[in-house]
Amino acid sequence: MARRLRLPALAAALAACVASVAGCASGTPPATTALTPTFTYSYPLDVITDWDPATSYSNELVALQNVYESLTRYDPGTGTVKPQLATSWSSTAGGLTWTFHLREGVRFHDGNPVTAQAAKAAIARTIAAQGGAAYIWGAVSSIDTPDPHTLVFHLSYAAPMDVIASSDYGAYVYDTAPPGVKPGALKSWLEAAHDTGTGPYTVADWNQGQEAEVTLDAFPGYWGGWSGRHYRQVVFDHTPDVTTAWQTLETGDVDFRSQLNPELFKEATHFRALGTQATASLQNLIAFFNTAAGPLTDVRLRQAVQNAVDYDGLLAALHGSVGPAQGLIPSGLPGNDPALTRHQNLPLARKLLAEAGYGPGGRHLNLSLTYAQGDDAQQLFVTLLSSDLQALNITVDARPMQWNAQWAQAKATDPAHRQDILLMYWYADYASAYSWFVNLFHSAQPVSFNLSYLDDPVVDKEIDAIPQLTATDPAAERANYALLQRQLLEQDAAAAPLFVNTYQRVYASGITGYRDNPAYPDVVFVHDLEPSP
Amino acid sequence: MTPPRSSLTVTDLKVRAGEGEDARLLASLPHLDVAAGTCVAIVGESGSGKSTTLHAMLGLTDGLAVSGRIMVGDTDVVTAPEKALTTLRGSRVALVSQSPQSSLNPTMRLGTLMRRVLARHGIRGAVARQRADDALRDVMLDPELLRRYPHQISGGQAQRFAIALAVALRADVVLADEPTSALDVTVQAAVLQLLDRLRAEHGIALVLVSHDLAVVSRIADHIVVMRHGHVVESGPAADVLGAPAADYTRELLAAVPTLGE
Amino acid sequence: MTDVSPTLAPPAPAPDRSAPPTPAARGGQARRLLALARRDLPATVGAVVLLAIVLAAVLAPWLAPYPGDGSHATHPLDTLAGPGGRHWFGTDAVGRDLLTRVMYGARTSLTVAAAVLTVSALVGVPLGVIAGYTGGVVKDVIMRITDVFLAFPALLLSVALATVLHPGTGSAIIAISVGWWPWYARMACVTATGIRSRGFVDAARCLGVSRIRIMARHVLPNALTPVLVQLSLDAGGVILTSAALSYLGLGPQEPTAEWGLMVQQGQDLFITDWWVVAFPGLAILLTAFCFNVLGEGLRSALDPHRELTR
Amino acid sequence: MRFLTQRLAQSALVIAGVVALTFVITRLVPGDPAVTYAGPRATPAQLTAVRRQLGLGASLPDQLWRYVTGLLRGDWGTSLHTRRGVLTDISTALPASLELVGCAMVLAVVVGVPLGLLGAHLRLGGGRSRGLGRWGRWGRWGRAAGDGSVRATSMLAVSVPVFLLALAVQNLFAAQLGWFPVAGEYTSKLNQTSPLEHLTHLTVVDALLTGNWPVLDSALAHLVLPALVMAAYPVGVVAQMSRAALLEESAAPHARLERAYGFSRLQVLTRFSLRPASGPLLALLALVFAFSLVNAFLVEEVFDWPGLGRYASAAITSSDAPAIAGVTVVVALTYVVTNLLVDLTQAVIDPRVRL
Repeated sequence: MARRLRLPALAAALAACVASVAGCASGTPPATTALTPTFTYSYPLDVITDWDPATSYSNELVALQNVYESLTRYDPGTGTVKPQLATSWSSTAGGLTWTFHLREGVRFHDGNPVTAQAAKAAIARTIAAQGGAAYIWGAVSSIDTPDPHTLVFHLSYAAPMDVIASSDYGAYVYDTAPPGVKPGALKSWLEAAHDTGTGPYTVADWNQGQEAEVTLDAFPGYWGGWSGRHYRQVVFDHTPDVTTAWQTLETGDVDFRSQLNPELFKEATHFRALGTQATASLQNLIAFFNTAAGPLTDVRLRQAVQNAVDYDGLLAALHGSVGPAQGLIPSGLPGNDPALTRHQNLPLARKLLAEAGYGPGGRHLNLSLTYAQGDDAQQLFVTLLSSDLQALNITVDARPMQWNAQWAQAKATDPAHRQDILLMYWYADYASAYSWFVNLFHSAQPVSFNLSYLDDPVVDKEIDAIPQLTATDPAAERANYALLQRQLLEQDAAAAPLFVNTYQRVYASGITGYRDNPAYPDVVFVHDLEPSP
Repeated sequence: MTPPRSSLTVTDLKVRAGEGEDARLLASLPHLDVAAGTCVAIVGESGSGKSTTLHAMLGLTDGLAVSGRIMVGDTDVVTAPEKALTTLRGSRVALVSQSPQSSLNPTMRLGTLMRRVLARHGIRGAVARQRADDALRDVMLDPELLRRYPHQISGGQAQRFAIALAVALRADVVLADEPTSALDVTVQAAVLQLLDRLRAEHGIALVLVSHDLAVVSRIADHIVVMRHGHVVESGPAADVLGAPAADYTRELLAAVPTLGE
Repeated sequence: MTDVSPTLAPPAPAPDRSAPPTPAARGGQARRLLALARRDLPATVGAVVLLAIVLAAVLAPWLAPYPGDGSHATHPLDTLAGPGGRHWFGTDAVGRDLLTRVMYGARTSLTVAAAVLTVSALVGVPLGVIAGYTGGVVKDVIMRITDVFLAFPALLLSVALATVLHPGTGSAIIAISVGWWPWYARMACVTATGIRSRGFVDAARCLGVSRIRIMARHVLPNALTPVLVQLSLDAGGVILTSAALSYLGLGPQEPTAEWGLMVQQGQDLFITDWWVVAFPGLAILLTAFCFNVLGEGLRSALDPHRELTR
Repeated sequence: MRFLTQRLAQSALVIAGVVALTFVITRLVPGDPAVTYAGPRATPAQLTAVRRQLGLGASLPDQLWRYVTGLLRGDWGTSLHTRRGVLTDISTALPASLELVGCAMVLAVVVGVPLGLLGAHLRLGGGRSRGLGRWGRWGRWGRAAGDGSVRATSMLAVSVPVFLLALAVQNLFAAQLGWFPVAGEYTSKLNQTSPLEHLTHLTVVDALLTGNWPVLDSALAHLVLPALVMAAYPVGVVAQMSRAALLEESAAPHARLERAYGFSRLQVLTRFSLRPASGPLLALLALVFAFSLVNAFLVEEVFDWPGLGRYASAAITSSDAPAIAGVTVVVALTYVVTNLLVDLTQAVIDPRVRL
């Protein structure tokens, strides 16, 4: 039975065709090497939830990071940021002024040149949209463009702009005025699967709800060039089923899979045709307790649940696909504190429950919990938690939901309709722990990601102080993180960090040049890859 | 002078259900000879074994053990292979059954049935059409009837049609299983008359099975009375009807209300 | 007609052939049952296996090797152990003994099946009897309502309803029953319509017995025989439907042991740890198969007319 | 003709009931549809606008009226999770499901009926020589075993949970042996080399019509496993049912007459009994057709088949009331219409049934 139809001749012809188009369009010498046709990325979720680079704040990053670029990019190897659209930068006045020099000769996919004005317009639009990760620009008070290739940020408080500009979300530099698009119509134009980025690939096709959801084509005029071996096209397959993902990897229909399950990952390490890479992520799973309504408004109950969680059992059961949560901040980021690693303490949990009138012999407690449908690790945690809590006379009423529904319920206008416990992964937008605090625990109206519904002015004040400290006083910053984590996790017991994901990537072993960059979760920078000839 | 040709001869027929020790005798018929152009009637109440006997003559006794000999011409129905029997059925021995309408396939036009039956015995095309027309005329049915479905005709018409099938196939032996019991009294007479006439005209050996001596008395030359699987009395119709030897026959005769009225 | 889909399509009702049961007739049925046990080997084997399953379910707390695993216990340090001496069926992703889980799963499935059939019969049969016996407008209204329900395949209506209800054992029972009762209503209606014209009902009516009394004392018992046969045939179908519902995540939730749920949770591990899916899956298959075989046997035993089609 | 009008009126009544029942069910869906629809970043003003757009503020009878008139106008509401018109979604998803169900139904007839025929034939003692000859006893055992295995197989086919069969078949024939693709409708990469033009949204048909051989090849390979799994239940039911119907038919008086006119047992079964038996069979097929559409919910989930079932399960997990209602109405409508068609076809098959 012929499953895959390889048509080398046709593919080569097409590649040559693209190469010649590339040559004409950009005016640069045509790429000399034939591009390998397609890199297929198998992703378990819907890829696109938002096409607008200003507000995008979800799965689509795996595609958009190949379409859009920011001023800088974070390099996990050195822990520093590297040039991308900016070639160099400097800061003066104690981190209050930042000057970026833009790469010259770069064009947006729509043909417009990348100038300081254009970059300013993009950042201004992102800030104005107030969605997604716009908060990263919070320190910016004004932007100057002294010449077409110089961008100057004036900040209201000191902040690490070079790191911020490498953010996985909200930092894209894009054209806000593509030709032929009316000024007010940009968003709807983008939502129709258009893009105005500078990256190596440009959006070619989007089939929402289909297996092959997104197709990106090589942008011939990419400033990084196409010499050497590269992929001509990137396809994002939406493949929720792990078995399917596994077989498509085996047969070579798919070149990369972001996550299988621990058992299959182990299996993949024995396969010659497959390469594997396990990398500690900057992403952790957090259980948020409803501090504003329902039974968990009683802090003793929250602490009891925290102590009832079998953290070590969870790690064991997940067979190497996760590492321990050391407080809110994953290892690898400043502020991470191994001393904050939690262990199960059932006697304490029982004591706390007894004080509150619950627990064995006391009143029965019912807790509602929502988690992500189809996430095996979350499901496993829920089972273990239910098991441990049942022994404490607490019934967990767990409901797997798709994220939109889960979030909608979490933000229900009537607090009584919200859940008691919510599971959510979080990761940094740029290489700093700030994101965990400002997004998850700073009070916000209406509710956004502050899903503990904490409203503590003291906590808010401490969080607001972080950016300034980051830029001026790293030691004080770390002290502040330690203080905040003790407050949030121990005094307030607003949440329980459960584990840090280990990214277990599986890909065709013919590919060279792949290195997982945990600062950009699940992203494969396809232009960096070298397909096997 | 040769004796009249025997169309059907039965010798030592025994039909049993089950095997070995448990075997139960359903019907036994020591001897029966049906000559061409004569009518033999087998009479008995239900369960007497008369229908079983009839089916044995067709070789249609599924799952029953049959012994003895049933000669139709040179063929012994008891031992003949199934293939020979399927040829014999219809072309030499034809059945006219009890409930005329339900015996005709409800989803088939009469013409289709006639055509298929004839084709089964190798009669096709113009010959088949001719045969069908003649047979229908013989039983006094309008050929237009061939376009109808069984539920669109009367019981009498259905029975005439069943007889027409036998005629069209030129069967030597016609086995009529209670051919009139499901019909109105007026129609009964007509159908019996028809059978009687065809017997005479075509030299058919007619075996008539009935529970009703009144029916039988009209056309039978020879009568066999059966009860509980055994022959109680057997003899020429006049003898059996006029001077019954067995008590059971007398009971049957007494139960015929129409006699003498 | 026989054997319309025991799974999703309860068969169209059989035309009524039952005489009013006399004690002698009941004795006859019992005798027939006994005779069946000798003659119908498959049905007998089915019954014996079912009995074993029921016993395993009822006695699970005593028979299961790790009774705690049937409800809330977990063993995160002993996950995904293959079938072997300590765990005959292996362990699942949180270290629970699968043999225990499968035994407890039998409790869930059998409970759901029994509850669904009871509820459906309790709702459907009286409605059907009233419709069939009363006739006229009442019959039209009731039967048109059942028609509407019957226009949804049973699983579809259950799925739509289970989505609305909070998932759990109770809502699974309700969701399936809603799609199931109309079959019994229709069947009882046909039977009751037939009985209505019988002599003994006329006699009772002439004696001045009230309608309700006639329905309760004469019509209902007679409508029950075909319904009882149908119930035994449908049990397998309900088991499959509830397993499907659970597989879609709309049935009982963790930590309840439910076969469909176990299959759903284990499916991603099928390649590497087959036992997680195989044993609960085979449990569904075996139970449904036995119910179907037994139901077939009962039908032919209690309904001699169907003798031939066996 | 009176029968036809009556039957049409009855169907219309049932459809009205179906719509009303669906409306009632979907009004009970938990969660605030406006919040789900408006998305996470909606402002209160946007929420109010969405509420108005979705008609959530209106009174219940008013909502029912909007719903019914909407259905008639082809406005089936907007799916909360795909944000497209429900009717649009269904019109692309339904063909994919029909492809599976269609194959299953064809197999049900092509395999199920002959199986039932074989069972009935063996049960009737077909093919044996008369009497208890030398091989008679063994022949009888052989026939009993043959009929028994037909019955056991069909019983097994209706007893196996379809999702288990799907998983087992997928793991054995796709994941382990690699004979077939694991999932999907066709290899998505082919869209680059030979994009498929959608005419009917039935992939195989479209590929055939447009002469797109690579896609056709891929689509057929992808179709085999899910179609076989989908067919198990229909084949089993049809085999059981046709066996029973044929046995019943062969006990009818006409069967004896046909044998008496020289037709063999098998000829009687195939040439005479099959047609009268096909009335109940056809009614059964209508029933099975609708159930297969629902079985597709489970099979499509396993095989990641972009049909109605996968659409429905996505709708279920995101509490997408309009989508759930749309799927429910479509399946129920399909069922009602199929039944109507079956009734009409029966009139053709069985002359006793008159319109």
